[in-house]
Amino acid sequence: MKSAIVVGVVVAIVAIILALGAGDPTGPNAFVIIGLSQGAVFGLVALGLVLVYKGSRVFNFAQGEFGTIAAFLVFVMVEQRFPTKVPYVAAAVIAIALTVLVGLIMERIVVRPLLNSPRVILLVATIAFALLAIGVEVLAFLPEAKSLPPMVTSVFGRESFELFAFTLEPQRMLILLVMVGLAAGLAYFFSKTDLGLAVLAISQDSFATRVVGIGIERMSRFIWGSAAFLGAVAGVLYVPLTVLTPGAMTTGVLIPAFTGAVIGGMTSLPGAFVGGIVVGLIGSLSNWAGGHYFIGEGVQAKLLGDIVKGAPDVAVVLALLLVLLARPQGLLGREA
Amino acid sequence: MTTHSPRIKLMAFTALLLIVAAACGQKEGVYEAGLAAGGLPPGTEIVDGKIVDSETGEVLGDASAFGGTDASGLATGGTTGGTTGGTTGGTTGGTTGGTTGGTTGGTTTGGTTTGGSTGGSDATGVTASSILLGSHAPLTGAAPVPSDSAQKGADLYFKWLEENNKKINGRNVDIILKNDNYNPSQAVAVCKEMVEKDKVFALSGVAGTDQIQACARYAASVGVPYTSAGVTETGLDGLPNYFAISLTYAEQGPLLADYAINKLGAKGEQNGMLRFDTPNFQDAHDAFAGAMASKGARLAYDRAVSKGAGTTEAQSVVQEMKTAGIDNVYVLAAPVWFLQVLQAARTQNYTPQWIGVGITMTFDTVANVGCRNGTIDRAKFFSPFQAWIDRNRYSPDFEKAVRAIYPEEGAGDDFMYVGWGAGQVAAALLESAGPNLTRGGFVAAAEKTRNLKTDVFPPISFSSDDHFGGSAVHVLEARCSTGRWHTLQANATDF
Amino acid sequence: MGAVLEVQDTGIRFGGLVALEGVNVTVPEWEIVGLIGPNGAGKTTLFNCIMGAYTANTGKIIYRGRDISLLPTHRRTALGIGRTFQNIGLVRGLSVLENFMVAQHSRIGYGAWGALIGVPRSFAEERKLKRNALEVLDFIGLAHLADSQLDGLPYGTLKLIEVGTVLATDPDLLLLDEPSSGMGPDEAHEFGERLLTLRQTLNLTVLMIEHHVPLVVNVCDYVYVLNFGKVLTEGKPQAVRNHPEVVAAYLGGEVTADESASQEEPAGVTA
Amino acid sequence: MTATAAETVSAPAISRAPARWRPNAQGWVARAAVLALIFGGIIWRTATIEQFWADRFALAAIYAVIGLSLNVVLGYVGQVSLGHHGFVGIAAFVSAYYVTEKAGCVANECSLGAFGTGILFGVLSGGIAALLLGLIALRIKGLYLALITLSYGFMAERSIFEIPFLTRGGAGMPAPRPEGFTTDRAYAFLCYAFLALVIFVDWRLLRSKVGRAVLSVKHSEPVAASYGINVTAYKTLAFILSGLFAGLGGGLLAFHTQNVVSNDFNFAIALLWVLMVVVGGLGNRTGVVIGSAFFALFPFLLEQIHWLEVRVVESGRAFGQVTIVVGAALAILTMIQFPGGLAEQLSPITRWLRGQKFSIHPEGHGKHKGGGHKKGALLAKLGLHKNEEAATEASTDELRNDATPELVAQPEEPAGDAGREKEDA
Repeated sequence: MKSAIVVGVVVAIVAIILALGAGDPTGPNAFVIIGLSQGAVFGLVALGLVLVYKGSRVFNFAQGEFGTIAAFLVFVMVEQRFPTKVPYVAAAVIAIALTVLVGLIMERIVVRPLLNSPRVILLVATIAFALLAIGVEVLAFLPEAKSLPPMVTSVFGRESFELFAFTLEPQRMLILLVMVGLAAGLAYFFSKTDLGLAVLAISQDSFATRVVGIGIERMSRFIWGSAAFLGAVAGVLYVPLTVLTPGAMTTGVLIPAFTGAVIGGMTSLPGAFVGGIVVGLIGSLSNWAGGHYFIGEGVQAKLLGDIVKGAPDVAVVLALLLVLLARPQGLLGREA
Repeated sequence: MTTHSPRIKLMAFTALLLIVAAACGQKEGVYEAGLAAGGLPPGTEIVDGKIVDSETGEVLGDASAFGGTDASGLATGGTTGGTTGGTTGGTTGGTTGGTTGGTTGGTTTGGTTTGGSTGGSDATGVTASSILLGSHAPLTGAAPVPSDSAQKGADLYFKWLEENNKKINGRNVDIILKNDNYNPSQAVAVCKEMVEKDKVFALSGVAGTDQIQACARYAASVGVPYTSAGVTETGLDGLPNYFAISLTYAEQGPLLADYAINKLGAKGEQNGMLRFDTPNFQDAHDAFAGAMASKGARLAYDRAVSKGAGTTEAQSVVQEMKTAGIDNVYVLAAPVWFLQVLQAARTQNYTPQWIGVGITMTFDTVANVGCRNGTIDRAKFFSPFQAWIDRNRYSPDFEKAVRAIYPEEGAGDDFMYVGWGAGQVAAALLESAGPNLTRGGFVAAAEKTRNLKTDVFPPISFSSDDHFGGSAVHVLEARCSTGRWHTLQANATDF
Repeated sequence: MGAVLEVQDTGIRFGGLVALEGVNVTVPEWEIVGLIGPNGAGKTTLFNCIMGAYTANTGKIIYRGRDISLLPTHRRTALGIGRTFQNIGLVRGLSVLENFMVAQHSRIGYGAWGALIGVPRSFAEERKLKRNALEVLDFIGLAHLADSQLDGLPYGTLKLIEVGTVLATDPDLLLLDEPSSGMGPDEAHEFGERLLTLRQTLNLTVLMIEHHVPLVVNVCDYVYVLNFGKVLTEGKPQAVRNHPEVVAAYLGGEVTADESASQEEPAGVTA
Repeated sequence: MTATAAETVSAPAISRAPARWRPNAQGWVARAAVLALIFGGIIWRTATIEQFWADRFALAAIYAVIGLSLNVVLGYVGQVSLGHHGFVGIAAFVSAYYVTEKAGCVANECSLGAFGTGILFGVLSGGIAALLLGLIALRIKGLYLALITLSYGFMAERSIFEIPFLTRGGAGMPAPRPEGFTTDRAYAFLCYAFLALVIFVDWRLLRSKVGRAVLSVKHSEPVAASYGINVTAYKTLAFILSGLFAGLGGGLLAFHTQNVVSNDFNFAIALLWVLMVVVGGLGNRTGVVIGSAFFALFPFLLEQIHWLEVRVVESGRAFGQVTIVVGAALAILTMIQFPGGLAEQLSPITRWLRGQKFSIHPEGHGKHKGGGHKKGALLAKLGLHKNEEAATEASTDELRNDATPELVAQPEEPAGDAGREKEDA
């Protein structure tokens, strides 16, 4: 019910902006689409964050790196043709599988020994793992920027879709589709399946689950494996839309995704979805508001320029602060 | 958990070892570590550069102003340290603070002479048989240069000279290359390390405006000659030891405007400029915008973005430029972000004429990745060096040298090519300073250099009041048929 | 004999849940007043209101004629209200002695910033604090534990230490939250005796939550019975004990009207 | 509720003699000699070593200051701060801005007074920045606060650090060292002096009512309040203090690099600082100082391993990455195997130096002694960690408590509505 309201409000706001900006080529409409498509990526990463949070009550700072690792693995198979050229989809599947393995290894080596530690320590451990992963990526693949080809290049025989002066490419549509699918799947998993309910039980009361006889370690393995899976999917889908550098998914995506997850309510899967979209919209629209003043004959809005340069990030952070102070459980918190 | 005890000992022991290593580290392997990558030939070990104890022996004649300041300053330091420490100690009744403070003051007052070996007749890094130079480059960061190519390129020319038994006034030249991580303070740190620890004779910067500026200013403060490709004049103009071996971005501004107007027909089109927000790009921006305005070309889009910009910003600027119908875009930013802009441009089917200046932009890796989505095709950038693909046309020895010295590298790459060119410039300047090489002599000789021609860079001329020696540019074009930059026009001075 | 503490018409709700409603409790000078009721009746919530951990939605808390309803907890402590917790309220990170030192916090004669720059006075004060702490420790017979950590000490000892630390805050009104929990009948009896002695020597007034009926009957001068957040009845212990509604409330089974509220109970140390 | 606890907790021997073991005169002399050797050694080495090493020693001292700053928040208050680069960076820029733009300092011409004022402004700005965060921290706890701190630093990075007049954009704001401290060696001693000052304040903090109050607040706010502690004030004070230390670290860092650029204060460095405090030993002053110094020197120490550097560089890789990999691996190893950090490893030595018997296993727990002999004991003492042993022996009620970790943020506690009511109160 609540999620319906929030989704409705977000959709309404988007609709109002689109209606107001209709017909204005320098208006915000294209930026709404940018925000939506970028927000979908944040939402996808946020799903993984929420999953880990639901299961382990910790913020996983390595979530982004699962994606970068998977993207690099795809790169190795597709671009470097090592050991032999692999079809793109097969490469993606293999990369995701290998990343899940990485997630399981991380779970065994880093997470499991710290299961009984304070959450803050586990949080710092995920940070350390992310740093480690980035370092290894630099050493293994060198720091230069690389690029991955998109996975899908056409939908229904069309290579692009024009929407409010913004060209939506098939890869972005794929991301949106996958995110919606995963969010629905996960929501079903947590509310209907035994395993999902058990994961929730663990996160809320480890004693109860011990009594009921569910293996905490098995659960932990499952949670982190799934998180790696979600992260890898996000990486494989998103990196073709940007530049592949070590830590690509951490530097540009992780923090907005966190913000989205928290705004959405951290425990709520639809919340992660909505939160990611909201963050994407805020960033993109504030960018529009900032950039709007730069278009024109030699405009040098000095002071304004100084303020708005970091506008997308600052706006996102302010939104996060606002949400946390006013509604600490997030927009859709405590729904699950 | 009693099983911890051996581990505890082990950890403690390791920690202890590392601390000891910290204290003794400078005694061993430091010099070699810096050079090893370049494969220092046996017998070229530089003895003077390795004096381990106090630097007293290093201060060569000519007590400079720096030396004087240091000495008097030390006395002040001692007093201050003592007083502060003493007071603290007094209040607390003999705490660690007191002890440390007191001892600090005492030791320093009676202490050793300090660095600042900055005389005109300073010949640090020079021995009878060799000269040691230092160089910094972004091996990681926003504009990474591959470490091995950069390392091999840095000393390629001097290795080639050695190979042909040519010496510079009887000396071989060795080069240390360090990573500045595309970060100015890291650049200063490595420059400092090369000056103080490795005792280089002179420094040079490969790429990265902020880093070059930061390191050049440091070099000026310690009297070490510094050469780099031209970037900005801000903060570098008037530095006695700084030499720019190519045109600065500001100097290239009017040229680029001419090029855009006369060759690309920018006058009747919408033009834009997209730059990172750093004051060091301000002069480049002003020069270009001014030239465009004075020639009646419209600069319809003018945006500075944060150095921390990411994908969202890239998409936004592309959207804005597309909406504004910008035909020619001058980009002055880090390559990684430029690639993100290109990516966004491709998805938006936005294909303007990209133009620009820059060193890191015209590396082939940028063209290669940029070509993955096609949008960099036909981009035209000014560069101080020709495209690597045209190497045999301009510098026939380069490929021979690479094949002879680093056979595993094949024909080499553009990073090595830049290093090759920079080596030629350095060799020529060192040569002209004569056999009695000092830092002062080097600067004086450099100031007399006129129309220095090398294979790679446009002719260079310095004078005593102009240390910005560039005279022309090469025009490079990205071609996606090869995934590389090609030289359209070499040594161009007007369009 | 004026009232030390008057709880007037106090009510509090959490969300839609009414935890307390129209509660009136009066604690006269030098009396030991008992507060009983089934689990979840709102006893601890009332304590939290008196201490200021919760702010009541309605009503007033009057301490010695002064309305303290809006004062923060530490100010109430400084005024002389001391409180123990249902599950021991000690600071686990500190040693026994340090717990006694920290309990004297509101009477320490140096400022926080003075302490940080090490003004001489802070050193003298610290010595005095330590002396005082050792005195109290001696008084409760635990001087030998001064340097111990709390981890691993027996529950009874911890309870005793807790009462000791509360005494070190120099209270004249003591709020005890189930002081006899975890004690056997003999220990509880002994505790009652000690409490009476304490009142005698330290001139204390006490409001105590207690389940142990013999203890209540032995030491309390007056008893309030809480059920479903309201005062069910009040009176002398003997009278209340036989009150039919009280019997019904206790036998009626565990009613957990404000279960969630009591879960909000500060954890403190659970050794 | 906890009726069963008395039976289940085994009674230790509490009747041991209260008299503490003290070393004899000789023992004290030996301890003093070792201390003198350590400190004298550091000073002697700094005084005689080459300048560039002195420069790194100065950096180590500055990192120690920053580590102690972080330790106040992380170790004493129990909140992780991922935005410390915000405080440090703001202070660095303010210091540099003052000396360059206001005091008109140029290289080799900067008075000690200008330097002192610059540092002071840096310290104050760090304190103010932390105060703002502290006010937020009063309402938001645990992991959520970690995220807030992260955003806070991120925001500083993207807004304050990009104000051109303060930072001169990417070029950086010069911060010339004061007269008398222009050399690296002299500056290293200056940093030592400031580090000593911070250590002194930190020592006073823990050894006075402030430290007891802060630790009490960390363990249980209601209990602390019932002891008469102004919870709000002390939490805020701890944050301010951390900010003041961070400000000092920032100011010193400014004059260390002598050119402050915003690139230096990024998210990655904040993470590194958190790692160094954890590796050093949460809440342990000695451990934090050693851990911080270690992380500052570590990259340079690793460079001394000649063959390693040659291998890495020859393979076309930047050597700096190796240190990141090794540092992160070290941090993970520490967290898993030695939760007490370096402090735990060094505790036999530090305890001996404090006048106890030398033994690998700690006995007679004192508050500040290095970690316990069992895994997580130190953290347990800090309230960050309920150790397993206790958990298995304790009653079911306590296990329930265990399941809701102390550091889980307020919002998602089961009866969240009530919880927020309490927070509002």
